[in-house]
Amino acid sequence: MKPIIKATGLGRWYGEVIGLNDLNVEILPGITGLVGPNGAGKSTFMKLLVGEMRPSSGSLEVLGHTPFANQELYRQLGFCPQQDALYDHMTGLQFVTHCMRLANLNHTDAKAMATRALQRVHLENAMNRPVSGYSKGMRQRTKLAQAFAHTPKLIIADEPLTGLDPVARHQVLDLYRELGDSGTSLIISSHVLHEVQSLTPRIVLIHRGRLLAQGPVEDVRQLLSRHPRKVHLRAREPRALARALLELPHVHSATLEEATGDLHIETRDIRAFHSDLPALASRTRSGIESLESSDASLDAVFDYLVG
Amino acid sequence: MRASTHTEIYRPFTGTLREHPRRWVTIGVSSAKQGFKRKLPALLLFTPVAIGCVIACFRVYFRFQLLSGDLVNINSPGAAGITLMVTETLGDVVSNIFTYTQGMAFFSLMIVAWYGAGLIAEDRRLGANLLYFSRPISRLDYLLGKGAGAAFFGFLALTLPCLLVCSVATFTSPEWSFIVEEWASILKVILFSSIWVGTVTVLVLTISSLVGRKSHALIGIIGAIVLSSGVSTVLAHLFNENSFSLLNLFQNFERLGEWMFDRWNPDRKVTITQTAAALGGLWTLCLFILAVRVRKMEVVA
Amino acid sequence: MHFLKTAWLMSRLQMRSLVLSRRLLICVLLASAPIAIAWFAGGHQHATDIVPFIGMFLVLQVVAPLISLTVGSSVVTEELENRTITYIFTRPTDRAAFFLGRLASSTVVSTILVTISSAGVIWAATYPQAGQANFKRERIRRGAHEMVEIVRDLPEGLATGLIAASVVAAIMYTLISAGLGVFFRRAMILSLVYTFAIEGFLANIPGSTQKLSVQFYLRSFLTDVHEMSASILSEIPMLTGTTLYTAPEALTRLAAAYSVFLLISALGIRTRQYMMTS
Amino acid sequence: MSEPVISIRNLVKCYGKIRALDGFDLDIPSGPVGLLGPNGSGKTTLLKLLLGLLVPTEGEATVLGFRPTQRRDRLSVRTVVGYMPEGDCILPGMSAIELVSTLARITGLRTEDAMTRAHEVLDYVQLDEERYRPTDGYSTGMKQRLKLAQALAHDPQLLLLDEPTNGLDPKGRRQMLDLVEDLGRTQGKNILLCSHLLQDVERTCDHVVVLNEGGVVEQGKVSELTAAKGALLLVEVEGESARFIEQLQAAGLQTSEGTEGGLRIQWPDADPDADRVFELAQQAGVAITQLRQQRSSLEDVFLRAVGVVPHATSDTDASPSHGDSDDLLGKQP
Repeated sequence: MKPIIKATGLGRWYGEVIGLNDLNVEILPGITGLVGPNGAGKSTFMKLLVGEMRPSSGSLEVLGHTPFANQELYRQLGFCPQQDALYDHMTGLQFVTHCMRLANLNHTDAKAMATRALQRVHLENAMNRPVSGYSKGMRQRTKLAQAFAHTPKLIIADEPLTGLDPVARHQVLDLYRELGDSGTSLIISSHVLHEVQSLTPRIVLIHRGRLLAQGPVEDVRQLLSRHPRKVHLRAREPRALARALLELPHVHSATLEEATGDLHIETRDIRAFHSDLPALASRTRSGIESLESSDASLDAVFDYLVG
Repeated sequence: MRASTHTEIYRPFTGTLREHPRRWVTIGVSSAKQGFKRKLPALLLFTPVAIGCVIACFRVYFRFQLLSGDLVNINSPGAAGITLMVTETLGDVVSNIFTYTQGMAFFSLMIVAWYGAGLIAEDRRLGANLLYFSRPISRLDYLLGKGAGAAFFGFLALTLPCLLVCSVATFTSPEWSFIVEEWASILKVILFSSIWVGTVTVLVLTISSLVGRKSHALIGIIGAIVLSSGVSTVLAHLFNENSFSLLNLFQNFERLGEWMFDRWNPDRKVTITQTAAALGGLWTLCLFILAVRVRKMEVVA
Repeated sequence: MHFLKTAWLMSRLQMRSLVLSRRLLICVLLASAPIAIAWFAGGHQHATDIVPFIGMFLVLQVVAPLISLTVGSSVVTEELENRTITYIFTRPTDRAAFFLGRLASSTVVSTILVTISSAGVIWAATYPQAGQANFKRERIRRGAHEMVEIVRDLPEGLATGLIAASVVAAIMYTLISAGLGVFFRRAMILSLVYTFAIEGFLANIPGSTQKLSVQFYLRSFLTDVHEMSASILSEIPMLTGTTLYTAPEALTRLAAAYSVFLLISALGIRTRQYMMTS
Repeated sequence: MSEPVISIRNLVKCYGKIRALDGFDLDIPSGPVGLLGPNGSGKTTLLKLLLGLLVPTEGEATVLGFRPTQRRDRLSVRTVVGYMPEGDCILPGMSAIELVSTLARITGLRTEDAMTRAHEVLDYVQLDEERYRPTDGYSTGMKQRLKLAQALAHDPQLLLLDEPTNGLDPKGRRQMLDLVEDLGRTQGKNILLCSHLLQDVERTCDHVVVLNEGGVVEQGKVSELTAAKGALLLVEVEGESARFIEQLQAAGLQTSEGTEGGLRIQWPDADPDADRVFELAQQAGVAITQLRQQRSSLEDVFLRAVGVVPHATSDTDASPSHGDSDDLLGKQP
C-alpha cells in the first residue's frame, strides 16, 4: 500500500525552541492515532501536515503533495482544528455551507452536503441557530462536520474529543469508526488513550520532537522486551495457583497481594503463558475468577515509552 | 529527644482565619506588586515626574533661602529689590505645587492608565475572576482592591511629590513658618491630588472593565481622553464659549485647583458648581458601569 | 474564476461580520462626531470657515484614519486572533483572494463612512437652521434638497475637494492597516502608531519628508481647488518650505504607492506562515 | 451514614424562561463524589449556587452548615469550600507562589501562614522550582496542578473540582488523578468532582450523582451501580474460537458476541465456574487472554441514566432526544 504521509528528516524550530526533530515516518491509509505528551511536537506535526507552516528541514508529503498552501491537497483533505473557534455570527449550517463553497462547490450542492454532514453529527435541530449559542460539544461537532462534509480522502483531527460529554463522545467515536470503515483515512490526536485504542490499533507516538514508536500497539508492546508482561489473576486458592505457575519456565515472578487476594504474575513470554494457562488451570482447579493483562494497552505502552 | 518522622504528604492547616480580614488591601497590594515588576516602563513614565518634583522642590528651597537672607544680604541696598523679584518669580509654595500638578496631570494619567489598564481586562481574559470570586470577597472588595492598586501609582506620581515639596518647604521655612501658617494648604494639596487620582483611576478601571485586553484598554483610554479634549477644544474654538470645556477632564481639574487654592480666574464663564457636576457625572457613570460589569464577572465565574 | 468566486465569498463574509460588529458601532459614532460639531457650529459661524476647519483637522486628520484603521485592521488580524483563519487556509482557495476579498469589503465600508462624515459636515455646516435647537421637522426633510443649493454657494470645489480627499484617505488608510495586518500581529496598534506618531510627525515638520505621508497628498486635493483652505494651510508655520502637488499629480502618486503596497501584501499573505498560539 | 456534606432542597434556578435547575432534592454524602451529566445539564449552575455566586430562583442548599443560598452566608461559605475552575485561570503576571499565597490571604489567612501554606500545597502538587517562575509560561499540566493547589490553600473541607483532567496528557492525567484520589481516600476531604471522563470518576470516587436536564436522574455508590448483573463471563480468546464455541455450547452454555469484542458466556446458575472454561479451552486448543465477570461500566450506568441506550452503534436507532442532549436552549418548556 502506498503511504498517505511520508516524512523524511522532518524538522521544525520556533526560533531556538524545537518543535520537531528529524522525524521519519510513513503513515498508511486507515485510522492512525497520533499520541504523545504535551509539548512533544504533536501539534507542530499536525500544523505541518495541514500546511499551516513550512518545515525548517527535511521533507513532508501528504497524499503526494507538499502541504504548505497547496490547493491540490486541500481538495482531498479535511481538518478539524483543536481551537474552539468558529464564526459566531453564523448559524451552523451557514458555516459548513460556507466552508463547502470555498471548496469550489455551487451553492445548492454546498448546502446539501452541509446539511447531510450536520445530520450525521446530530445537529439537525440546532443547525439553523447561530453558533454563538452552541455548547462546547455542539461546537466540536460543527468543526467535525466541516472537516468531513466534502468527503475528503484524509481527515486530520486535533484533539477532537475534548470538552465532549460521554454521550457526544460516544457518538463522535462511532462516527469516526464509520468514516474509517468507508475508506477515509483518519489521523486523530488525543490524550485519552483508551479512546484512541478503541478506534484503532495503529499509533504514531511522538516524544520530545522525535518519533518514539509507530505501528500496531500489540507489536510495539512486543518490541519492549525488557519489560516482562504483567498478568493479574484472581482465584479462590491463589497460593496453590502461584506455586503451580512458578513452575512454568517463562514465569518470572508471582506476587500475592494480601489485602485483595490478587495475584500479579510477570512473564517473559505472554503467548506461551496464555496457551499454557488453560491446561494448568484445569489441572489445579484453583478457581480462577478473573484474568487480565492490562499492560498491553496503549496506556501501558505509553507509560513504558514516555516514562 | 524522641525520634519522630514527618512523612505525611498533605499537611492540614492548623491555624485560624482572621476575624476581619481587609481583603481589598491584599488585592491592592498584590496589584501594586505586579506593577513594580516591569522596570522599563516605570523608568520612562516616572522620569518626567521625578524631574518635575526636583524642580519644584528646588524652587521652594531657593525661595526660602532667599527670604531668610542666607544667600544674599537683605540689608544691602539693591539686593533687596533683586531678592523680591526673584522670590516673586519663584512663586510661593502653593503655586509651585499647583503648577506641578497641572504639569503632571497628563503623566499621572498615563501612569495610572499604564498600571491600571490591565487590572480588570486581563483578569477577565485569563479567567482570574474565577479564582477571585471563589474566595470570600464581595464585589466591593474586588473593586476597592483593584482601585487601590491603580491609585497607588497615581499617588506616587502626584500626591507623594506634592508632599515632598511641602516637607522641603517645612524644613527650609524659617521657624517652621510654613507648617504653622499654611497647614491647611497641605491638607488641600492632599485632597486635591486624591480627587484627580481617584477620578483617573475610576475612569481607567471602567474602560478596563469594558474591553478584553490591556492594549485595547490603553487604546480606549487614550482615545477617550484625546477625543474628549479634541472635541471640547474644537467646540470651544468654534463657539467662543467656555462651557464646552466641561467635556475636558484636564480643564475641569485645573478649574477645581483654581477654586481650591483661591486662584479663580474671573474670566471663566464656567462656575465651580458646573465643574463639580461634570466630575460628579463622570464618577456616577463610571461607577454604574463598573458595578454592572463586575457583577457580570462574578456570575460568569 | 475560482479566485474571483473566493474573493466574493470572502468579501461577503467580511461584510457580514463587520455589519454586526462592535467595531462598526464605534466607527459610526466616530463618523457622526464631526457632523454633530459642524451642525452646532453652523449657527455661529459661516460655512466657508467651518468646512475647511473641521474637514481638514477633524475629518481628514483624525476621523478618516481612525475609521479606516478600525475597519482595515480586521482584515487579517481578526481571523487570526479568533483563530478561524484555519478554516479558510485549509481549503482549496488562493490566500490572496482571501485578502483581496476582505480588503474590498473593508474599503467599501470605510469609504462609505468617511464620505458620509465629510458630506455630513458640509451639509450640517451649510444647513440654514443648523445650530438652532428649535428647528422644525419639515425643514429637515427639505434639507437634502436645499443642501444642493447651498453647496453650490460654497466656494468652488470645496465640497468636491473634501469628499474626494476623504474617499482617497479611506482607501489608503484601509490598505495600510490591512497590509500591516498581513505582516504583524498587532496591526491595530502598529497602524495607530504609524498614522498618528510617524505620519503626524512627518506631515507636520517642514521639508520634503512630508511627501512620505498620506496627509500631504490629501491636502493637495483641498488646496488645489480651493483658495480658502490653501490660506488655512499657509497659516500653519510648519508647512512652509514645501509646495503641494496638484490633485491629478497627487492621485497618480498615491495610486502607484497603493498598487505597490497591495502587491506586497498579496504576495506576503501567500508566503507567510501564521502561528496560532493556543 | 454520617451527616450529608451538601443537602439541597427543591433548588430551582431559571435564566429567563430556561430552567437550568428544575427543583430537586439531593443529599451528597462525605467522601469523594462524582457529579456527572451531559453538557448543559445544570452542573455548572449547581456549582455556582453552592459557591454563592448565583442566587437561586427558589429552594435552599446547605453546604457544611452554611447556606450559600442566603445573603448572610453567601461569602462565608467560601472559606470552607475550595474551587478548582475549568479552563485556564491564572492571575496575570504572578508566579505560582504569589498566586497561591495571595489567594490564601484573600481567604483570610495571615501573611506568614499564607506563605507557609502556599509552599506546602505546592509541594503537595509537586510544583518544585517552577513555583518561582511566572505562570504565563506554564504547561497545561502545571496550570492544572496550580489550580488544584490554590483550591487547597485554605485547607477547605469541601473541594469542588471542575474537569481537573481536561487537556492533560496521559502522564499529567495520572498525576492529577493520584492527587485527587489521595485527597479523597487518604486525606478524607469531601470532593465533588465534575468530569466528562467517566474513567476518572470511576477511579477516584465512591459515589456518583448523575444530573440531566436540571434534575437528578441517578445517584448511588459506584460499586453498587456497577455491580455484576447475573453470572456472565467475558472471555477473550486467541486461536480457533469456532471450535471453542462449539464445545461451550455442547457443554450447555450460551454464548454471544461481546459489545467490545470478546465472547460472553452465560452461566446457568449464579456462581460461574471458570475452571470449566479453561478445561474446555484446553480441549479446543485455544489460549485465553482475558477473563472476567461482566460488570456494567460507569459509562453504561451514565448512558442509561440520561436516557441513551448503551452501545447504540448506528445513528438511526439513537433516540431523538439525545441529539441535542447538551443543548441548553433545547430545554424550553
